[in-house]
Amino acid sequence: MQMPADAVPVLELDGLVRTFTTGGGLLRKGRSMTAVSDVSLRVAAGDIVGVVGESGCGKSTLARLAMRLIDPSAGRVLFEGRDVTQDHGPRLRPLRKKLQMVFQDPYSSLDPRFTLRDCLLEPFAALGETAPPGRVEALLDQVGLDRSFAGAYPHQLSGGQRQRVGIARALAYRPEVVVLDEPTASLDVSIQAQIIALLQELHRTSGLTYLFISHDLGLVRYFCTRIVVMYLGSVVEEMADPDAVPRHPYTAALMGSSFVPDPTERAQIVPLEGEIPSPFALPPGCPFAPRCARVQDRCRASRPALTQTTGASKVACFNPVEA
Amino acid sequence: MLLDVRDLSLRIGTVGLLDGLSFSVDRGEVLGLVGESGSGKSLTALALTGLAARMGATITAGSVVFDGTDLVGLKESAYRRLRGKRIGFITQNPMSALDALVTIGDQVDQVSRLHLGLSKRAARAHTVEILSRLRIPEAEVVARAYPHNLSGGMKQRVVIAMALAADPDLIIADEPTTALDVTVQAQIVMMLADLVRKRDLGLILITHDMSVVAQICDKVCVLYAGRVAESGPVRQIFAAPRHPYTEALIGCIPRDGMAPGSLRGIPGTVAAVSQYGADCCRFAPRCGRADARCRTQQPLPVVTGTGGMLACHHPVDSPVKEAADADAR
Amino acid sequence: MLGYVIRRILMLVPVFFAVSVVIFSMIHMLPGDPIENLLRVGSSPAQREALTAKYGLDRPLVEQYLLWMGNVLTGDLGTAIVQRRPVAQLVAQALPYSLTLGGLALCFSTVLGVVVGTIAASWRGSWLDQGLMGGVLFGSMLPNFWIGLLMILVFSVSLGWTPVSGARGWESLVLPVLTIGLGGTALVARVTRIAMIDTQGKDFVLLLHAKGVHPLTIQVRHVLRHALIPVVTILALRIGWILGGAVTVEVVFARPGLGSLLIKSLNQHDYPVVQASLLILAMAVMLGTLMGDLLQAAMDPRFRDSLT
Amino acid sequence: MSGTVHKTGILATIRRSVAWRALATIKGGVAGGFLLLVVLGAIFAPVLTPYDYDIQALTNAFQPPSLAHPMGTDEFGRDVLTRILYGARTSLSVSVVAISISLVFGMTLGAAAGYFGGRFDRMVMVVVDLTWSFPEILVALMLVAIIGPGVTGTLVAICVAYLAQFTRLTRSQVMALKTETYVEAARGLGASHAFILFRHLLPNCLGPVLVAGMLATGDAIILEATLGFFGLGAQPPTPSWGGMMSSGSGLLFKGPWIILFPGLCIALTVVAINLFGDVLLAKLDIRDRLRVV
Repeated sequence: MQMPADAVPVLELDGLVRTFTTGGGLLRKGRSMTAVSDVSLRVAAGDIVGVVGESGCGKSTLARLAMRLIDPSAGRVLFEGRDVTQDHGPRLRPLRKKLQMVFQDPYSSLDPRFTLRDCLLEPFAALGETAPPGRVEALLDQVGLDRSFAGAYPHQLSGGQRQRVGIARALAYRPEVVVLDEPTASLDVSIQAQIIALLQELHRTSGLTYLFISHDLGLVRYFCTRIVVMYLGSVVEEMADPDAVPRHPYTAALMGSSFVPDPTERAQIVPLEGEIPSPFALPPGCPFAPRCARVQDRCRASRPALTQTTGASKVACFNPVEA
Repeated sequence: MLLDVRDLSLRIGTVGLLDGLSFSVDRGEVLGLVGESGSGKSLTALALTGLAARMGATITAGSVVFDGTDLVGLKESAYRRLRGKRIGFITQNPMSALDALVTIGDQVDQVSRLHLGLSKRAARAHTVEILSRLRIPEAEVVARAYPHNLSGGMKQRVVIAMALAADPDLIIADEPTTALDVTVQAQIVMMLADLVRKRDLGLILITHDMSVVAQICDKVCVLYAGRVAESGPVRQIFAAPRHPYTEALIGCIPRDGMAPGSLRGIPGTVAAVSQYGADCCRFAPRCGRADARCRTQQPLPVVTGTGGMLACHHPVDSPVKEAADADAR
Repeated sequence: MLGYVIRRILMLVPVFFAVSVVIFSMIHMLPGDPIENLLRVGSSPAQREALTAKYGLDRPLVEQYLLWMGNVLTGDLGTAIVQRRPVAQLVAQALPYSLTLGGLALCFSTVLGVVVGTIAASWRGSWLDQGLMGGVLFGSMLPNFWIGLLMILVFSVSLGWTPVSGARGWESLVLPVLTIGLGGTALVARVTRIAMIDTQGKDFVLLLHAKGVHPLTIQVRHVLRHALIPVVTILALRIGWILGGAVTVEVVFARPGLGSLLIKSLNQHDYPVVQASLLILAMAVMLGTLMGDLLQAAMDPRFRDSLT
Repeated sequence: MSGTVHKTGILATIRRSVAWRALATIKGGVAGGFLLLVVLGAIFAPVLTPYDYDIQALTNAFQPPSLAHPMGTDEFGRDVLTRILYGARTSLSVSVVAISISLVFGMTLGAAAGYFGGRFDRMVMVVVDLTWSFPEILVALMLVAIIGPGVTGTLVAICVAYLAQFTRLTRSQVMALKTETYVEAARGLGASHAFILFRHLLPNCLGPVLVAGMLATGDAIILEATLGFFGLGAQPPTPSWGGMMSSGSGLLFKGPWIILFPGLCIALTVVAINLFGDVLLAKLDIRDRLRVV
């Protein structure tokens, strides 16, 4: 699945920045925070790119920027080499047909008044088209739901079943790229594994490309072909090989904090000290510096750039962990 | 035994939600109570603390023997003297576990003033001491702050401090880390494990995460749809799970070096509470080893060689006799 | 916090002017010519013009507004055209009656409403809950003036306990306060009950129980405290309801308050008085909202911290 | 994955008939039945009573309730029951029509403000909050004073007085629903604003807003009566519930039944509307969504 260096990536994010302002009033200025700061990412056809990070790292904002659901404050979104950053409304429709999204919460992602048939016909209705006959049934088959579900309402379904509907809806246009925003985060582990297996199956049979957003490094390492680690809005590490040894101290800490389901391997976990600082008051240097065990003076003064290490892997650290 | 639960059954209205649960925990021991949503694990926590009645639940059978006394049928006022003093409780979501209008200090003080009869000043000193022992920086300042000033991990430490304030013998922690970030989750879990060792208390850790169980529990009790599927020492259960559900649950966690496609999950979903059957194995519809017997006869828990329990007609290490029947399903 | 108070008070200034413009323009859309009422039959056009000029009614509207506003800011509310007295005097006479009535009704409904709501929430679903809430809600659904008349019929006419009308002594306040208070009580009771039931389901209340705190302490010191925040909010927003109730009830009980003054002046097309009474009522509404916001800031540390 | 869903057709049918399910409860049945009775009484008033609502017979004045006049006669000797039946026509139709118009405008304004947000929303809300903080009766009094007493004035007054409430409610509903993921998903599918508003948002907030409209109709009946009581409502000879009490208030001593019965009628109607609305809310399971704050 490795692309040649000169190939045009199917989805490219170039220097994306997004700031939010909150709490402004009539006589008061709001505070602004940078949710995503200068993130660039190239997704090649057939890739499963995992974006990992803890809450507030900007991974969901990044997903919505890539989907063109929100506008970036700076930077560009390119799809198959075409800049779609300035497109809005109807002009985005060609993109919508090729780029779809599955959302985290299967409970609120389906309209309670829609039957599953309505949900799966919505992609066509939204664009004023009529669905080809048998499409609903084909979609239900594709995600492993019984056809008799077509007339059911979402509240009659379990979380895992709803998430299958969410996936089917995203597949209705036969898209090329699907953004998966924590599609299993609100499901039980046994259901999470089902859904991941389904996604893997679809990837294999339909040649899809995924941008997979998750907080679970273990899951990402299992599922993805490439991993991007985010911390406080910035990419700190890009791993071309999911099994590679992490180079960034944050990735290493993230891995060290994940428990292994094996009591004979009781790791002497040394938890990372402190917590993620408020995104409203970012330190000037490396955002991870205040919690980093390998911190040096220059880390607090200036921000390390994302630089190539081995192969296509990159790390943004002045003092990376030795490979 | 510090806490010995035998055949605990509970219902809300006409629906039986817990059916014959048995487990025990001793001082210095961590028991993991594992299950997915709908397994009844949180309700079990409430039943043990006598709070299930607030949800309209009634205990219909069984005993909960705590340090020699049976808590089932205990008078509410007596139970109240136990709660917070001898049994500490840690809730799932630290974000909503604290009263937003009361300072951190006052909320922790409340416990020691109530149960230890400390004066206002003594209680505050006690609070600050506990908070700093839980590695909360500037504990005196934090004590004057309100919950919204603290991060999630800090709030969970405060909740733990409240559970510890009256120096209890047993702590029940209901998914204490589910709402927290991965790195913070590790901090809190290690802190709890450390407390059990240092203070010699019993800990019941309620969780859905088998990895957490593997890391800090001594014993584990796996629940499925309100019944015990399997229980026993952690090493034993992980090395050789005998209930198909336990085996599948462990297999649902992605690990390094797993081949792509090897994570399959468990087919189907947990039945709705109203659809719980009585005379059957409730896991049967999702089980690859189930046969006609599993669907008509409840597998009763049997004590195993390691002191644990197993409720299965066809455990993993037994040959599947009626494989054809299972396939036909 | 102090910054917030100042900011909040400053924000009232533009609102005040906006309200005054609205009231002024509405008044000038009113049909009926007050001068007509003043003229005797057979007056000459000259006399008419003189009167019109005297009350400034011949000047452009903008000028009339500025003149009025300038006077208002210096405390001069103009002269009543029909009643031929300074408006300030009329209003000053009426205001105490309305303030006592409104204030007492507010206190009555707050106290009774919170008590009823707390009891109902604590025994949720019981006959006590249903009886109390049903009774209070039933009372609030009845037309104000009708209850007033009914009470007069029962307590004054049949039983002779209270005066039929007028504003002498505290006895005359009982029925009006009860009449207005019923609606407010229902509102407060409803909000208190719902907010308390909401709060009772929160995790922190479960944890308080798990800490072994006495249920009564939890209910009063924690749950009620949370429930009072929405109560204050709704009361601040709906303080106008109480004032609105006062308007009708004052008429029914013939109390010489602002409401009676307003209705009387409306019927007489007495512009300056209507204008002034509405402005006073609007200011009361604005002050109520301000008090509510400040109270909320005092009660809720989250809200307080979001201000700085 | 496997398994089928049962009774989909039946469930869907039941969902469509919330009103019938509400009627099936004791509370809803009694309340709904009473309302039906009032409406039928108003429609068939000429058939139901031998008297005319406006023929004065002063010799017959101040008759206390009797078999011939179950609710007595008023100061002009007219049958009170007859006037209540005819009055219901005015009071009910004015309230219902006014609230319906107000509902349409309020929903449009609220949905637009809530969905598009920004400066438009802020402008709308400043005006709406200002009107909302004023008691309906004051707003109505002012409007009636401008337009003049009578049915039209009352209609407009009720319309405007409740506009703020419906705008606020629709806006808050739309704003809450806007954050639902299915709306974001629809945007991701390329749906237009119109599609999202008319297919997702409005259908989902229709229930609470309609029930709020129904409850407000009860308040509007009281408002209409209050205006009538001040002599600003429907003008004689048109009978209306409020107007009957306006003339009755001075006669408290001579003929209490003249105000007692119309008032009772208003009270029972309003209570019935509220009870039925409450049952509807419970059946639709949207009680939580009708909070004002």
